[in-house]
Amino acid sequence: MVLNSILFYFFAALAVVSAILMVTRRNVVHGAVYLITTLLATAGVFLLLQAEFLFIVQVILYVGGIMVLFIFVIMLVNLDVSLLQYQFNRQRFVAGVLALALGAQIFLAIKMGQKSLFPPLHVPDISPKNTEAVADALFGHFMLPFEIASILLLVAMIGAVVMAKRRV
Amino acid sequence: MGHLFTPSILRLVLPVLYAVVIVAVLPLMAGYIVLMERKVMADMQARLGPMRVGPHGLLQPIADAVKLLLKEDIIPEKADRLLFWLAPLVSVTMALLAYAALPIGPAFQIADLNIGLLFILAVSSLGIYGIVLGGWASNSHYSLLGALRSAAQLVSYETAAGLGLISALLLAGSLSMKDIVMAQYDQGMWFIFYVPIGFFIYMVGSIAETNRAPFDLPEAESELVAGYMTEYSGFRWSLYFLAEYANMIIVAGIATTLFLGGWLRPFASYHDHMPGTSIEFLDALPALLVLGVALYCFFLAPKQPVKIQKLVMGLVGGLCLAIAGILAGSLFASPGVLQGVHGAFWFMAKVFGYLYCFLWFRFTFPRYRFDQLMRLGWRFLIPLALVNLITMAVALLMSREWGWSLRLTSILAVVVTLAVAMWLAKNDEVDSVVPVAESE
Amino acid sequence: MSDPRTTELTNVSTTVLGADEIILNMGPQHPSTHGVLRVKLKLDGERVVDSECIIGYLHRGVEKIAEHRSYQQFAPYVDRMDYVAAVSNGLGYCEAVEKLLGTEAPLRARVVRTILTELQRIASHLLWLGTHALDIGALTPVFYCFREREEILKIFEKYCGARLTTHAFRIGGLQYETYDGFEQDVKRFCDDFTHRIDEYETLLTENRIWVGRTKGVGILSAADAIALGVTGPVLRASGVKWDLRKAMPYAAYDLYKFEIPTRETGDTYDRYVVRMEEMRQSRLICLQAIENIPTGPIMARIGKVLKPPPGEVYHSIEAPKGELGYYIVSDGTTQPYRVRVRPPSFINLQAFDKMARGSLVADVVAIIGTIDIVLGEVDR
Amino acid sequence: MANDPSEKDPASKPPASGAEGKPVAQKPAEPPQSPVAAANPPATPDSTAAKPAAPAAPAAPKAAAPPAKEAPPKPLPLDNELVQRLKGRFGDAIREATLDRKQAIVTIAVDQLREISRYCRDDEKFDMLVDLTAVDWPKREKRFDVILILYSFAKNERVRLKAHAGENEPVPSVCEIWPAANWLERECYDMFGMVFEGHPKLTRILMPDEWQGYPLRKDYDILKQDTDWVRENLGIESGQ
Repeated sequence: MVLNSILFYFFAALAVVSAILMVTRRNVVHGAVYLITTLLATAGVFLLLQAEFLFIVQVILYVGGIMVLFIFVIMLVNLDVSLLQYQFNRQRFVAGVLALALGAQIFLAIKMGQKSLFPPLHVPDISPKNTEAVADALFGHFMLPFEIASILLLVAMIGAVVMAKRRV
Repeated sequence: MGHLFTPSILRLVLPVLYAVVIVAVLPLMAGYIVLMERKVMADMQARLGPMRVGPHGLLQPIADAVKLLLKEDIIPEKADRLLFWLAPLVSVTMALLAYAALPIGPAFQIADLNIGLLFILAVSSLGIYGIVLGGWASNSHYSLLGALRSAAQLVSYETAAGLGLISALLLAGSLSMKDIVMAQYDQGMWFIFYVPIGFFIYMVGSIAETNRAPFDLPEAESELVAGYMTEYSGFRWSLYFLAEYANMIIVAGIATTLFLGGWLRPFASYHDHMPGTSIEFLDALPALLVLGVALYCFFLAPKQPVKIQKLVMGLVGGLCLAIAGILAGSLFASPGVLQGVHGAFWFMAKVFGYLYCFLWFRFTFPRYRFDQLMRLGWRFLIPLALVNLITMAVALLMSREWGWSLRLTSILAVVVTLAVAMWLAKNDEVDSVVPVAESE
Repeated sequence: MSDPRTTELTNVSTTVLGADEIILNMGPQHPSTHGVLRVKLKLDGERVVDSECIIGYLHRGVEKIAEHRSYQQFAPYVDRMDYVAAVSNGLGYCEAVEKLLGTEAPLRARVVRTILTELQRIASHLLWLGTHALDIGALTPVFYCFREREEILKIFEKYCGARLTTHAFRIGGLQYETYDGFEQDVKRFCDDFTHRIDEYETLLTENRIWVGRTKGVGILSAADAIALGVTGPVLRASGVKWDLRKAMPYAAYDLYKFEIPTRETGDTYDRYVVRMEEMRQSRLICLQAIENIPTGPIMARIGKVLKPPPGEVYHSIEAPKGELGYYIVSDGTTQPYRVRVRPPSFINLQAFDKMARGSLVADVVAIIGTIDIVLGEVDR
Repeated sequence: MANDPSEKDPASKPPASGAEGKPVAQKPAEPPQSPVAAANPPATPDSTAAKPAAPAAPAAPKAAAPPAKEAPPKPLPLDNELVQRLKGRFGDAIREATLDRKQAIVTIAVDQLREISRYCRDDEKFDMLVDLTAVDWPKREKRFDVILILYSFAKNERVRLKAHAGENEPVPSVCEIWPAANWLERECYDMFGMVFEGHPKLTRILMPDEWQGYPLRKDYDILKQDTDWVRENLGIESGQ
């Protein structure tokens, strides 16, 4: 169990640090690389919770799929031009208010979930066959939302194709 | 001593041992695959291939390795140092990581993950970053073009290869690699016979995924010089090289496990289905084969021109003899050891058979143009894979519900898929001929 | 001559995703430009918007040297222009000077010249096929082609001592009599050559990827070809049935029967088919010729010092690359006043821009290969 | 022609004509086949390709004409229908028409070059520009000859248009008529310095762009040129 907590703290720290690094980098591609490390770190946390299917989906979907397209676009559109433009930052007041609201929400969440902050040492052992469990839920109990979601995705894809088609 | 190998310790130590073996053996194996490639290429082109370093060029990989290590490692001046250093590392680590779930023998598997296959696919899809970041970091038009092309190619062919795999998964019912092989053992038939089109689609997809043969656009020598690898040299370049060959072995491993029955001997479960008849003599085949190779080496040894080459050839003969001894010896040992040792042999034989097809395609087919490659991927392979998936599922259902034998229904499925394939190829033919003149 | 397709492409204002057009520089040191040719391509993404060939890297001033050499002394220089088809260069020059002198080589010399020139055509087409297939990615044909070409070079070596820049002919006929066994060698080569060509055809002609990579690539219509002065297999593949060996027979071509292969669409695949068929026809000519090589002298009686009367002549032959012409002006001295070489590769290369426009980067390599240029002849 | 070894004295050592190495298959007794008028192929026996009937001795042993002393006659005036049509159309722009070694040469005025070319291509069906080059006659006051060799697919015949142009006299470009002329004219400019007005991009094609002088002119001194270029570009004294 000691190994579990050590790993957890490692992944959590990794995620936070690379998230900060991502935001502060001047070079866009470096930012993208740090975003990837953040996503991998969260995948690690899923694994610690024995949810290996989620771990795999996170890795394949986010890191293997979406981030590749991110980097693809970054490369195609050379962004050095946009970096040189003057970055203004006049909405200080609006930013302040937003930060306050977000802070309050987090504080409330911590306050309410007081008990759950220090979990019992022993993590309940989810059934080993994680994938089957997810599959049963997805295609059994949540059949309808699954279909709706897939239709939504289909519509989005067709929309993208139509928009791109006109141009080529 | 007994307490030392308690199951929990064993469960920890053994995988680490396997991991060390694989990581150590892999560069050597990659080197010898390069030698095999050059020898097969030479054979197909009416010439001899490397003959100078060692008998019949057998020590060539060592020479290559030393050369690569000694070569100067140049970093372009305006290159992005961090990414330039990181990219080959990402490629190699992802390639090596995928070996975790590969079942070389019944026991020889680092970790029998519950989601084995998915893990390998996920990790090998991360290999794209090595290529894409490498292309970007070298800060030159050529590598940028090469990197973009390979990213697009990998993404599109992963879907095709993945769908090809799923049709085999339908039969296996589980994602764990060991269970897949066991499923083929229980059903007494390799999945390649049930779903041959799935195998074909996966083979084409895997060739494209490892940037090889007709799909080697990214480092198409003639147009883009060497694609994303242009600016790399010395050890860094050899990391990419190692990653490419490691990927090839993984892809061959997946194909063997899913379609060619992993470590199973041909007709492995013969006696279960046809009790009484026993064809155990097949077990002796590996030993005889390796013995033959050993004898051939001894036969060649005296004919070598240089004395040192005679020695090395004799050594190689001895090595083969030893392996033949182990294979023969394990015949009489307990079934577990028999399956372990022979399993590894059969797995390796099938992997190298699959790789031979890679090399064979490389030297007969010219290279696809990039848009043809994309069209083949999106317009032909992926629809065909989907259709194959559906027909296979229907066949499976028919055999389960109406009790027809799976062999019959799968043949039906194959016929339907072939018909669709013909139709797809025909109308694909029409508009692919004149891409340029559309605007006329 | 504004071609609708090009104007529509060039005024493409906004390019894809705003990425600006890349100027890609191929050569002069590039594996697939068949020598020191530099091509500047303006790319919009993968598509070629504009191309410009920069040549002159191999310019040795052959025409200037000609004005300071006697007629016989200039003959070896001619081999160095199209070094892949040196024998047919020599034939063109010797026949041009013979025409200038008003004499003609004896029949035996003309027949042997025809045999050697046709063998050289096969060798030149073999080298073209090997490198062209290699550019498109087929790694194997190049080794088969060079194995056959080796046989032909052996015949040249036995006949005149040299393999590449042979200087096989002399003005007025031949320097050397054919060596014993010349007919047997040529016969043996021709006999097993059909089997070899079938080997290449099985490897490439029906190969779906090869057809995909060559069909519809680098299209040149018949009208464009004639307007651009393109000659040789490139012209015949565009549908113009014209071959100097038939239109204006020289050497001993009028004695033999052979076909002129032509195709219609004038794309890379058609040029491949035309050249493969031409190799078969050349083999037929060689077979007919060696059956009966007439006896007789091999050198016309023209004396050692050649002083052609003042005047000028233009004589051209069908070299493997196209019409190779020599325009020689004589001022009565032993040295030509002006020798102008009409280089087929130079003029065929001019058609590259029309073929490459609108195609993809990967096709540029195939188009350079299909025009079959040799930079020695382009730059002279 | 500065200091090249003068070629006046015929090289002495070439071996006697006729192969002395390998004896000719058999010494033909009858006199060698005398040269027949060059252009049209000699009336060899139109032996079918496969097997000429008689052993291919020359058809009829010609009279033993002396070796080619009486070379083809001086260029004689040519007056076929093509020349008449040209004269009818362009009058005195057609300076003269001659036949030299069986090849038609029409000398024309340089300023009418484009019109005559267009006429030749459209009406006379000379649809291919085989070659466009120039010859330098420094002694003449109009020193350059612009040579256009045209070929007609329909009539399978060639004609050679020749125009005399002075040193800095612009020559009308025929690029619009035959696109083939584009590079050919650039080469003429590069080698002779002749300016073709109306040419889309008249720049040097073979020589480096910053090269001084025009190599193929007769008065072009290669040695001085070489040292200047080497000193400027490579910064070393040429060892010439």
